[in-house]
Amino acid sequence: MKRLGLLILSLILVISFGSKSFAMSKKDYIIAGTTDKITSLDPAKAYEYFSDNILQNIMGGLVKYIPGTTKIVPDMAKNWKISKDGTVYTFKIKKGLKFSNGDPIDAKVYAFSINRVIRLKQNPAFLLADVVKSAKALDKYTLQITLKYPYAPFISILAFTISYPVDPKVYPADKVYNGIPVASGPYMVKKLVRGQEIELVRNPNYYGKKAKTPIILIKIYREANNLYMALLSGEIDLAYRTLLPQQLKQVQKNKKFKTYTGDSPFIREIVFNVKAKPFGNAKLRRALSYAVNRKQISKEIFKGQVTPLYTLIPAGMWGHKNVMPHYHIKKAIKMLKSLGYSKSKPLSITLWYSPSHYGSTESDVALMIKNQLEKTGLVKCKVKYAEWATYVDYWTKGVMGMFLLGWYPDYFDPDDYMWPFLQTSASPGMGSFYSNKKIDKLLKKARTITSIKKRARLYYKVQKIMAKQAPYIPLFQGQQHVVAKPNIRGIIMDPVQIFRYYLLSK
Amino acid sequence: MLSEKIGKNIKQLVGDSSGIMFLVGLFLLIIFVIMAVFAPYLAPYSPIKPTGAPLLHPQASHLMGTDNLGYDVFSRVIFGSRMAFSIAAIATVVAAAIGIPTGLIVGYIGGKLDSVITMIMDSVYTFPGLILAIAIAAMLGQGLINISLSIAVVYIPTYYRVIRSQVVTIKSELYVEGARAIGAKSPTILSKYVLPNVLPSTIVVLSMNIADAIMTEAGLSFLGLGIAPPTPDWGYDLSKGQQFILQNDWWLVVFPGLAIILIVLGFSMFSEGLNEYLNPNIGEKR
Amino acid sequence: MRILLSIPMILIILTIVFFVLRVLPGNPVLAMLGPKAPPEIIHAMEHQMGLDKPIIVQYFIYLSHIAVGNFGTSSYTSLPVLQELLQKFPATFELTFYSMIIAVFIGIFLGSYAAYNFGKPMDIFARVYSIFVYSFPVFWFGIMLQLIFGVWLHWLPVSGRSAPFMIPNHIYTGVYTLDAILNGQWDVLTDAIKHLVLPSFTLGVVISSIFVRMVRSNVLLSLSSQYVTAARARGESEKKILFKHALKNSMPPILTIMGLQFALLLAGAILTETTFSWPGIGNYLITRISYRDFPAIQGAIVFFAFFVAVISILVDIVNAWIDPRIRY
Amino acid sequence: MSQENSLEIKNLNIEYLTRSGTVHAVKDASFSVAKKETLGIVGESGCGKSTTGHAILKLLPSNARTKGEIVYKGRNVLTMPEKEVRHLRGKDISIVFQDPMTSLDPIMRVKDHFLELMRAHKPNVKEEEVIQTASEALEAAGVSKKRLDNYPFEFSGGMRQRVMIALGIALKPNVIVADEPTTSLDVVVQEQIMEVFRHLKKTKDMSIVLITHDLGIVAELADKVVVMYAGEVMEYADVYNLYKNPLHPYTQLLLKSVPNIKIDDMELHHIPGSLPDLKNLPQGCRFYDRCPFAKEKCKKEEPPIFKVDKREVRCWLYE
Repeated sequence: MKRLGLLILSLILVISFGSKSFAMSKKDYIIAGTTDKITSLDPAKAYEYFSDNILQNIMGGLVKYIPGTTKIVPDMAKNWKISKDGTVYTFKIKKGLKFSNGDPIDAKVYAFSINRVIRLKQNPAFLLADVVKSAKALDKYTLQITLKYPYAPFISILAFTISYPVDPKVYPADKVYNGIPVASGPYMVKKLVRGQEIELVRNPNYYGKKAKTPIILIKIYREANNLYMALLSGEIDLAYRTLLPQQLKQVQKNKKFKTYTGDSPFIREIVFNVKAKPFGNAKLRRALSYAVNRKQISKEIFKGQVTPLYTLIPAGMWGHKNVMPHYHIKKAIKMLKSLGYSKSKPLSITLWYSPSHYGSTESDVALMIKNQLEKTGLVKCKVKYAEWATYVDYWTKGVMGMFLLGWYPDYFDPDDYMWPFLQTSASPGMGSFYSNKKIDKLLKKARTITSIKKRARLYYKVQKIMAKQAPYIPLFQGQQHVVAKPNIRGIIMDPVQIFRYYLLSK
Repeated sequence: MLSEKIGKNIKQLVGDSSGIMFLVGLFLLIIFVIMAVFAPYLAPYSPIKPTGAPLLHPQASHLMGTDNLGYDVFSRVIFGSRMAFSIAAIATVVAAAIGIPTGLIVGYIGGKLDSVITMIMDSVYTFPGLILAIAIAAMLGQGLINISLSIAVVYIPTYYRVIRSQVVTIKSELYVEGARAIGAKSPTILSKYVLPNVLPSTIVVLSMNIADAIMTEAGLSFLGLGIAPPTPDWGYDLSKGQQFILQNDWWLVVFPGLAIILIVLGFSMFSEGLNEYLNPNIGEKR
Repeated sequence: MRILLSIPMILIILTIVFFVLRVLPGNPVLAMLGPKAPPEIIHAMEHQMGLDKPIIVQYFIYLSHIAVGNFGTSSYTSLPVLQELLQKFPATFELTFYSMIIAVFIGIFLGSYAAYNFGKPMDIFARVYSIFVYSFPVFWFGIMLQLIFGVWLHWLPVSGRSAPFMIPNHIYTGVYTLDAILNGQWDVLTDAIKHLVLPSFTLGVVISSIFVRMVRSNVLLSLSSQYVTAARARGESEKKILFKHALKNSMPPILTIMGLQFALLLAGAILTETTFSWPGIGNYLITRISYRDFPAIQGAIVFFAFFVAVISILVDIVNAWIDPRIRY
Repeated sequence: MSQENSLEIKNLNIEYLTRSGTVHAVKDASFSVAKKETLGIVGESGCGKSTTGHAILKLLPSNARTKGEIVYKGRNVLTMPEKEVRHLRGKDISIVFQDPMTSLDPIMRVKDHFLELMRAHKPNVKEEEVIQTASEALEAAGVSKKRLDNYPFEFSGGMRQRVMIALGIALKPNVIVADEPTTSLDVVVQEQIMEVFRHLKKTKDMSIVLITHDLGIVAELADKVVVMYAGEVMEYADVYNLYKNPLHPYTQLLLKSVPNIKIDDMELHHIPGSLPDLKNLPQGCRFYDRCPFAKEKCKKEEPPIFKVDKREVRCWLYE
């Protein structure tokens, strides 16, 4: 016993007089906190927000978005030419570009990277594989990409992480790379402890403006509660993705923190499987859409932190038009009655959701919609859930007739909010199985022309048809929120939702 | 004679600590049983409909406040007892219905079958039950029956082991030998001689298991593998309430948590007291 | 002997889990690739993962792989599962180790003092303690501690293993308290201990209820034995009788039961890890279940089974060390 | 009685509190043990003789309640602080138990038992000294000193009892209580153990309290005898007179009905009637049920101790 006491005492002494592990000025680093998790930092595999966002800070591509806008400008490409038929893209690449390890970045590297993505067939590969016929280096600084068909949003895809170049000397051509990424952006990864933290340091070989803060440490928390506690305790300088609505509301009143809010291109919707009974009936779908009170969902569950949405194209994007009917319960009741439903013979349906994929508010959303539909007195709505993997399986097999889904764009173009939802060959992937020849024609046409004005007009037409048919009930558009200590500068709420750690300073 | 015996037993029950424990446990259980049986009369509101503004503090109209959708917490706690009892009952009954006969028969037959089944049962028994239940619950999906079944699987070995080991001892005892000698058939021996001798200890195990099953269910619900909302369930409400704990909405966590604690306490005190009553304490010999 | 018994245990658990997971509805490849993936890519992936073979063939392939330590590749991260598990395992080990110490400490002291003071207030306290604590859901207790010591009092961190920049410079074992000492980073050590306090206390206290009960009844049994009276008749002091004779003689059964309860500890560890964002195998398992990451789920469960087996072997070794009758 | 007493028991009363009632195990027992004297306590099982023996070292379980005095060196052991009693145990008064199989700690070597014994009384004792003392004691009890490093499970029952005796005599106590030391051993071994006691009685200067139901052993070894029945001392006399002329009807029956003069439980049932329930004692004499000379008074009143010559007897016959 005595010996144990002595041991503890000496341990305490050693600890209190021991050396410190790191000595840095407080200005040298910023600590961010998140609840997101890394899957893979190989651009060929990364396909969810956080991994992509890290890549956006440690890598670059041919083109990039101007921070805070949706405007695309050249990055590693000096300029490019598009053939008249819109299928051949020829890029001139800047000279003297280097990876963080000193290896050069040139046209060969780009051709290698694009072909590698297509060969590896990972989750996001279809973005390139579906349209790219070939990619080759004409000379050291000239890259030629040939498309299978003219495709207007292609430049947007090039701004996405899937198109980032990787070092052929490090990344195997036929395998996903799991090591520490070789950087081409403002930062490089110094330390990666999965599920715990990621340390980013300046990339000494970066060709652009160097990152404002030498070190960014991103702490990963399991859930919003942990993130929030870390924020309140001062452990982190900023919290990005994702605090719970009630926590955000509370922290907004807290003078010790500053909250930044911006629109997110993320949308949520109810999907109807039009092949499943009784959802094949457009009138019934419309009736239900009248009964959904988006404002209540936004206000009570999300504390106003989402924006009600009445079309699939989010606000802030060209082509957006709120076309769907707003909440009108009397109309809903009238339509349901005209369809033959009554209090004694109500419409009996099941609403599905997935409990964790869209955060812990999801069950509340499902329950609130259930309650809203039942408020008509003519609907009996059951609520069921399935874990994500099962959920995906269910909707692709058409098991679920009515379910909640969300959409985060792969590239920033209205096409990405219309085609996957409404085009005949794409809609089964959304679980809707909706098909409309007129819409198919319009969407195809919108892909081949480049004029934004003309394309926007085509999308308006599509949305109008959609409003009548209601194969989806769009619910709301997300917002992005950053809560930071007041001394943190450089936080930009980007419409494309690229969070740029390299612009942060304090 | 009988009344005298009962009187003496009651006196003994109240007389010492294990008796008190038994009575307190019984008292708690009776309260929960009343809650479950008379839930519709006791609960002021429907547990599955919004009945007020969201996140009301405990107050006269909502004794335990409301949750973020405006559901009445008090009503949900009361109705939650039904869920706890149903799951625990189904799980233990299924486990017992499989474990007891298997243990009886396998223990009685013995031989290779015995060693194989016992090895399988022991493996499941040694393995962390919750982890197995998680895997099975994930497979079966939501719902009362499915959750109960995944919990039941975990407890089958418990019954099997208790019964088998007793059967093996009883089997060699004289009166069974005697019964066999006079030509009784195996089923007769099992049901007439072995089962009655094994049952008392089973009752204790059963009661302890119910407490365990309620805990496991709460754990599954907490991990998001339990009962689908809006069905009132303490474990789900607790995990949901955890999201509001930093806003000091303590009532969402405290009340369902207390309900779980008290019912588990009830069952374990009840079974502990019962156990000591059936197998008097070794300490007395000291 | 135990080693031989452990292999079928691991095998049986593995078999159950393998088939249970295969019955789950849903396609892991679809979950991985998303609904937008074209069928030919899905088929290619299924082929690559061996999912197009008959289930029984998949089973034997899996067994042969496990036998040589190949746990497969995670479908979620494409990392080798064994590598992921080995990275997570030290966290689980550290948590369970310190929880065990706390539980054993409470169990032995409270349990043996209760037995020694049979029927007295100390004994009643111990019994009330064990029965009360047993009724605490681990996660509920954890939340309460987080609330009190983290949110209200700000004494201790409430989640994770380390504060920013407080991961040991060089990872020797992955057990942060040990690595910090090996590195001589004392601030990292303090930080690691601070982060360990609440989770290991939560788990330790909840598990201790069973230990208290068990130690109490076993020590009661030893105390009533003749050799204890004999030792007393030799003039041995009561304290020494309690610890040298009664407790030491109760150790083999206690350790055996503790070994069995280790399973309970692991189950509790899953809930504790999720409550405290502890980046261990429990957390890993729960996360991967929703992604239907078969190799990861199976790997984690086999790992747990393996862990349980190792502990039971360890219990045997310690028992032999205590009890000469087993040793010879 | 005789000159100087090492131990004097006065009006010893022992009760056990149990869940089902109070057990009156010993009532008003008084006797004494002189220096170098051997006192035999005889009676059938459950008569309180072992309880009395254990009470001498204050080794009763916690639910026992005692009254009266056990005087050792002028002080009452029963009221002595626990700490002081501890120093008596093993050093001044030691005990050998009935069951050698369970009396040794299974996880300690023989040497450790001696170490423990001696450290308890002399904390800084050197190991060589312990080995020296232990060897002598073992030798005296007929065990080779080579076996000091063995564990209990490596010994036979008889050898274990020898070890227990060696432990009992190692510190040269004034009194050794032998609580049925041969009962659980087989006949051959019993004889060997008795041989050890004979040897001890001859060579060592200590008083022995020999608790047994073997009347032969008592006849051979004891100087004085206490006969107990149902918790009471029925007769207390020197061995010669007791055997020659038993006064109490119980003693008479014992000596008569048991030709090989051993009280075994089985044979005792030959005496008609049964032991009274110690939780629910009769009003009168406890031997009433079985006594051939029972009269009305015996049923109503409990007999006190009557002195007949230098002997004591609890029977109305000697009023």
